[in-house]
Amino acid sequence: MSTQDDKAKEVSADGVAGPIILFFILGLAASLVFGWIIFPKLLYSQKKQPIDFNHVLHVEAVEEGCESCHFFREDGSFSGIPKLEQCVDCHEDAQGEDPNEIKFVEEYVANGREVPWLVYARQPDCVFFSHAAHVKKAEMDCGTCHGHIGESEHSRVYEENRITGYSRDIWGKNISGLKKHTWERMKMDDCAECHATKEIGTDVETLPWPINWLPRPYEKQTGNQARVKTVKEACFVCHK
Amino acid sequence: MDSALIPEGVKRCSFGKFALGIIIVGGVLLWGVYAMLLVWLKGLNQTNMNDFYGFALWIWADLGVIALGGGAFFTGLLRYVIGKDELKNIINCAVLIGFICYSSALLILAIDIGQPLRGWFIFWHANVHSMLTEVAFCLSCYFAVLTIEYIPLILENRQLNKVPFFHNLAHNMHEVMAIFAATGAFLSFFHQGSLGGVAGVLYGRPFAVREGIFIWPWTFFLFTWSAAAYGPCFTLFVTRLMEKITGKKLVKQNVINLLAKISGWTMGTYIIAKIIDTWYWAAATAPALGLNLIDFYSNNPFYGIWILIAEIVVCGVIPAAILLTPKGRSNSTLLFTAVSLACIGVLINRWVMVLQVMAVPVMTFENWVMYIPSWQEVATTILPVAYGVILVMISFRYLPIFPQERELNP
Amino acid sequence: MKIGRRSFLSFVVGGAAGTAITPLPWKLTDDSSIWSQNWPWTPVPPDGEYSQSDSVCTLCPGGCGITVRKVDDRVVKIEGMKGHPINDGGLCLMGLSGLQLLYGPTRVKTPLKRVGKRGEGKWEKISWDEAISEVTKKLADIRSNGESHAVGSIVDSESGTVPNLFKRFLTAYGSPNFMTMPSIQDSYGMTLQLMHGVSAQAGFDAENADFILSFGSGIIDGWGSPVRMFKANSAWKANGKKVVQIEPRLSNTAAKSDKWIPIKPGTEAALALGLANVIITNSLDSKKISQSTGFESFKKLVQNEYSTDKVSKITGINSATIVSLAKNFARASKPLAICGKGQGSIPGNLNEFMAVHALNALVGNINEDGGVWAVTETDYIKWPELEMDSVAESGMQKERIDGAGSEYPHAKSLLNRLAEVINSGDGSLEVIFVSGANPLYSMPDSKAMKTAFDSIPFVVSFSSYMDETAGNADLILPNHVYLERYEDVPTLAGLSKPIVGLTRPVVKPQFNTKHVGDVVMLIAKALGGGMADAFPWESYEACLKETLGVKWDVLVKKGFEFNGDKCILEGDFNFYPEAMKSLSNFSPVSVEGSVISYPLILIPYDSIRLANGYIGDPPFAIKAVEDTVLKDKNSCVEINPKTGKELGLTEGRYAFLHTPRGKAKVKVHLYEGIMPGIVALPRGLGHTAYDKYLAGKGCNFNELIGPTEDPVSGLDAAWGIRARLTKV
Amino acid sequence: MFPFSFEWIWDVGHMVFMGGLWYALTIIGLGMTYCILKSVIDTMQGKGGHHH
Amino acid sequence: MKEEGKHKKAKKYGMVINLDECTGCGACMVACMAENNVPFKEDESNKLDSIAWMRVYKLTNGKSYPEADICYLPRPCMHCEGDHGHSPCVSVCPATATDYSHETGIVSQIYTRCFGCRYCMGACPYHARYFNWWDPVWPEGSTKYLSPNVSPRMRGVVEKCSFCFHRYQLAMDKAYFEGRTELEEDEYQTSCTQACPAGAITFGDLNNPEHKVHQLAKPDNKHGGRPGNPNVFRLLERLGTNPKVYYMSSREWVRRAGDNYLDNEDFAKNYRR
Repeated sequence: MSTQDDKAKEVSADGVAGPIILFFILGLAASLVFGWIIFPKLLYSQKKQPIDFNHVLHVEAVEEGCESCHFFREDGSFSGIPKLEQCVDCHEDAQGEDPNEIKFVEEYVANGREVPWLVYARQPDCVFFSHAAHVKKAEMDCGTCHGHIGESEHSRVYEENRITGYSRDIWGKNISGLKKHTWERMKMDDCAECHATKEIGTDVETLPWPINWLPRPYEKQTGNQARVKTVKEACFVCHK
Repeated sequence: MDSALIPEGVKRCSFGKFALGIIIVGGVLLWGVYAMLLVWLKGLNQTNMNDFYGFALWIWADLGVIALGGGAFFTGLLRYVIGKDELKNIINCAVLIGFICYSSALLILAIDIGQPLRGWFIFWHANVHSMLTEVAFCLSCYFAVLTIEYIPLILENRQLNKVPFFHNLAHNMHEVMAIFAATGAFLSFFHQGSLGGVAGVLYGRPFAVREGIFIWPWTFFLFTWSAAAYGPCFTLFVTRLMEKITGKKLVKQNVINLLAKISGWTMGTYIIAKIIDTWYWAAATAPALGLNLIDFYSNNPFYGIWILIAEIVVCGVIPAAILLTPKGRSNSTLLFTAVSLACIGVLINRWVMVLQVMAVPVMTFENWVMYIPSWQEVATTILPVAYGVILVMISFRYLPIFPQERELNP
Repeated sequence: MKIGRRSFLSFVVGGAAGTAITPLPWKLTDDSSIWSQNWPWTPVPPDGEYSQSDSVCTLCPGGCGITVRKVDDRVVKIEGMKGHPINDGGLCLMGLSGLQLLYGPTRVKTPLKRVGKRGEGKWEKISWDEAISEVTKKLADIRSNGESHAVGSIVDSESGTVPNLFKRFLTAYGSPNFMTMPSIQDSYGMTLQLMHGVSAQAGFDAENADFILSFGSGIIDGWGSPVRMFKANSAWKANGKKVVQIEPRLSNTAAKSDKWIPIKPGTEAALALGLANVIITNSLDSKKISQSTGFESFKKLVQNEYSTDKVSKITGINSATIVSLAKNFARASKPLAICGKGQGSIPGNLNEFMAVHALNALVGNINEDGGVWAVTETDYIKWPELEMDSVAESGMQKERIDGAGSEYPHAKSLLNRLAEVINSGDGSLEVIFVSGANPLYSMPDSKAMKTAFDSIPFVVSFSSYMDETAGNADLILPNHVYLERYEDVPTLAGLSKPIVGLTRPVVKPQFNTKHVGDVVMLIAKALGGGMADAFPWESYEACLKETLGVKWDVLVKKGFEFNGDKCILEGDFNFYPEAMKSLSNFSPVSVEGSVISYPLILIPYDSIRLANGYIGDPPFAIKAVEDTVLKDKNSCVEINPKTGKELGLTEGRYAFLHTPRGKAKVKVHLYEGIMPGIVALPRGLGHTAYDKYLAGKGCNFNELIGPTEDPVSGLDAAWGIRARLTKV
Repeated sequence: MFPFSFEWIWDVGHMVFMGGLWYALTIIGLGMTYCILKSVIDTMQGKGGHHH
Repeated sequence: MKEEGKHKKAKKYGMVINLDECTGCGACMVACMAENNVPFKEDESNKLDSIAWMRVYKLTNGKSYPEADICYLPRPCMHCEGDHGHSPCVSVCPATATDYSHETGIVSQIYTRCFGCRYCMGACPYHARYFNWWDPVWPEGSTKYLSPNVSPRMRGVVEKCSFCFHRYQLAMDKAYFEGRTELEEDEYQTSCTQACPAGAITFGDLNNPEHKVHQLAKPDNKHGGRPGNPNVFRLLERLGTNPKVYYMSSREWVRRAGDNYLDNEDFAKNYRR
């Protein structure tokens, strides 16, 4: 056996190195193409919204910006995507010739059927998210998490992860999981970016810690809801 | 038929006999695998565990095999770090047993969790305050070390060793084995201890809680010490058993004597510590919580005071006494009795530290709850035993486990 | 060849290296990790807009106000209505699990016609039109044969619009056989009839009483309006009021009382009369009572027949206890005595009710704070006078099949007699309607009731659920459940302040069901003629609106109408001759069975965690039942450890429980809180119908006991039966 | 598990236990890498193939 | 960042259950099941595998007829703080699936993080933790009443009472919407508290002297929160779990049943250590 191996080694040293490197590169290239281009296409299914919605048009027509349609109810809960009931205020009859408008009025308004909108920002069931805490208390902009959706003229394609069933917006458009803006990803780490690091309105008492250059080990909570930074003990803040 | 694979200069039974043995034990193994699949597919409702018995047979089996497999780390420590060179003649056997025990433990853990696919959370989202995290860390790392210790042994197979790379690898691994062994001993110290800590930190369970040192309860040290004491006994037990089955002397008496003596000393000191711990618990810890010692051993059909006596006296003091006397060590029957009793003793200890902890009522208006494992639990617990037997059979047949075998059986 | 193999290997190595620097492995790991945390088969309840709606619970006669919590059009929770005069936010476990009845698997989803044998469970789904014409045809035939009185109905109570629609229907049709489910209300009603000469129900100002003497009433086991009684009980505790409980078993009520006095079962009336004797003898009675008619003969009766020693012998309570109890009771400033065992589903011995009522009268607490008041019958049902045709008139002339009004002149309905009358051939029915009741389960000797039903050719059930009676019907015309319909809920259960509630459709009907009121009217209209004229309303809702008149708006707005005024018990209390005659003939009700073959006595006990009427326990409620009540598929019987020792039965052993009426396999639970020689079995188990969460669990007490007719009222007075326990 | 996870805290517990874990993993990883590399080199130098 | 003096005290939500008033009716159990999407199965008579976040125990005084007495004791999760700052279950969870919030004093349980090792169940002396031995199955149509505020659990994870934490979240939402950051006492009440027909359960912030729970229990925070009211006790006080559920009873045998005592021990003297 060893003798055969020796022979093979000699052969490879002579003239087979070329093909080996070639095949190595071929394999490398193929996997790169598959991993970066084909895989994302296979991973996500593409779904169209039932109605192509023009945010620009609506934002112009309403007075209070996002909150005109995406408002808080009196119990502090957030309405999310409007119900038919709110749309009907203006869209009892078709306004204009747009086929989407006609489809909306004929299929949904006329039958009193809710539009099965696909929610780009839908979080899994284990997540508790309070719009009130973020928008009312912390006075954050919708765009911080939702981006420039209010400036869109058409509904984007909704991409659903075939394994998890999540919207692609959760992982982010960038398949490598990198993001440039706060609204490009909505995973736990992204929430944690504020909750674990930003000491906005902190209400904690840092325990004595002798070594100043080392990060502080543990912060004792003394206050209440006022702060953003959540330490290890705060799972229930975002989970249910 | 497979003679080319059998180490040079030793005799082995016919292949047919060997294959028959494998098939029989393999049948048992398959039964266990079937039960394991049932548990994985249908969930833990296949067991007789319940909300009172969150830990039961499997965790006992886990603790048990790890204690018995403790021979590997302690013998390794003695051989590579302390430098008891004679032990090289039994270290392979200890490593093999250790490998079997630890791989079994990991397998049982993987069956025992409710969501096996999330098992890796114990690393990824580790809570460093949990004894179980410590267990998982050390257990998996030490298993890696044992694998590293076992690999050269495999590579020493007659055919494999012919491959230059394998030969070199085996050689090079032997060269640095002391570092691995030291790491292993370090890891083992912690995980044997943390397994003890698993019960010891349960301050809500008066049967388990034992006052501690720093962050570790007494059980931490007791478990490490007992594994060091009883683990080698299991190595001796298996060796003796193999000698009986094969009808050959495999290890020289001086090696066995040495290991038995060391084991006797560790066991003797351990049992003293254990008695002190039990006494303190019975006299101080439990009464402070409003409980008498006898409360833990009465009003139920199984857990009587006999179990405490069996663990400490019959399977602790007696084997320690035998192993500590030269006469006892040299008498093969007495020695075998002692190591057998010791193995039973450590298994009883692990049993009570898992199951009796769960059985004892803590709230005054609750009752003792007894538990009988389901067949699926039993089968999955026997599964590693069958797997171990098979691995021992194969290893003994094809690998030079006992370096002295050729010399002792010319 | 060699090059190929090596090239392939290098291709694979290149691929592996490349893959490692693509997102593929990392993203897949992450996604599968997420997948393993949110399994697709675990339901995800959709979120939406939260809203609330007030209504009334009808699962028992308690009449609690409820607030349902909704998410969009789903009801996700039922809670007690805050500020409701009965329950003020609290709610019992049945009320809380009501959604399991609304959405649960036990609903009858569409009209069903039997196709297999009775009770076989083979049904054909039919349309409402078919269903109604089926009934109409049958009824028209019977009526044209002049047999109109052979149609009967069984409903849950006699108050409210729905029972009255049934009554009106039968009257217009020509049948007097309007029957209701029995309860202690019947006995209380008759007591007031005989002692006050009025038709009324007893109401108790329990909250304000300061000494409550309960003759086995399950104050916190579901007696009266349960949540109201819980609240009263808490108020007593908080204000140091005294409760004395008299019964052979340490029930929850007994355990929570200040004093539990075990008594030989069935001798409660004797004790009440004995207490009366002590009170009168010690001149602790109110002055007013001595002026009442017949007081002297009552005095003579109790002094001659109910001396303390004699009562002590009868009841098994020592004399000193009796004397001190009587004195403490009479000396309390607001004493109140109540009776009706357990939850009050068995009317009981009339003398016991009269004796207890006499105790109240003796201490002068009638129409006083903390005393006995009245509950007036609902006054809002003022429908136009019926014009009966000749068939109706001749049908109404006929005697009722159960003998109420004839054999037993004071009784309004004696459903307990129905089975015997039919089974002995003394009477028969052609058609029976059952609405809001489950007599095949909840009537004593339910097996006999089933035999009787088997001989009725046409059984129509209006049940919303597949209960035992529905399961044995020929036709099921499913009603909406209370969360899907409007209906008035007058609450009578012992409340001194009258209250009317309104259930409302908090959700759209989930299935193809119809309001029973609408169905009754549709049948009447289809029958035509005078029948149609008797129901001039367009629909049940129209009828209800018109009936309630001005009340409607209040009810829709608030969910209940309540003015807080107590209702005066009219008619002065007197020991009228008829009552005295009955009392002087009193002897403890003996139970069925011989002492020799049945050395023990079996009594039932009620638990608030077990529904034993029309509604069966929903899954949450049955889950809350203790394992000393129901274990695996067996009911547990409670026996004293002494009895257990005598019989060689230990905790958890299986045993056979024999009574003259039946046999059941039970589990033994040794309980120090029960009198030796007594066996106690929970009521509410042993269903054979409903869903898998309830059916087949435990045994039905009603299969082990038979009714005992009270000699005066004709109502069922059976409080137990003789029994034997044998090892399995 | 890693210091860059937001769940990570620089406290004694993490330093002791995670330190222990990473220490062990490093030893095992480096040790095995060393053995394998050395064996590859040894093999390429022609060692190990002489004893038969 | 540290604005001393402006700090409000952290909340410590807890419960006082009046055992004199508790009737053992089980409404709290069902109110909890209905609120928290607790699953049920065909046979629930084996209480060793029957999930009941709130369980009502029946206590007996051990005496013979007719001196026998019973008392019911509802047992939610005790949300132990622990004398040494760690509750028995939190510190043992290997995957940080349960934690103790110093903000509210509530012990959480994150079902998607839990992988079902059941160590926490072994650690809890109150048996307040339950394992999902089966996948939850709701009968057809019955998923309609599931609440969106609590996520249904899957097989193989541990669950327990959360003091209806989602109600706190919803109340906070409302408060934020109205521009507040503090809750009124009645804004956050657990489902069992609300449902109890006898009004035996009181819930609120033990740190807030204005709350009824504080007034009833009079907790002494300097000594592990032990009750100042002589009729109030906690379960297994001696273990040092520092639970936040207090019980109130006028009967000594009931108070004594709350913990283990040696036969010769002077209960009156020792019951609060």
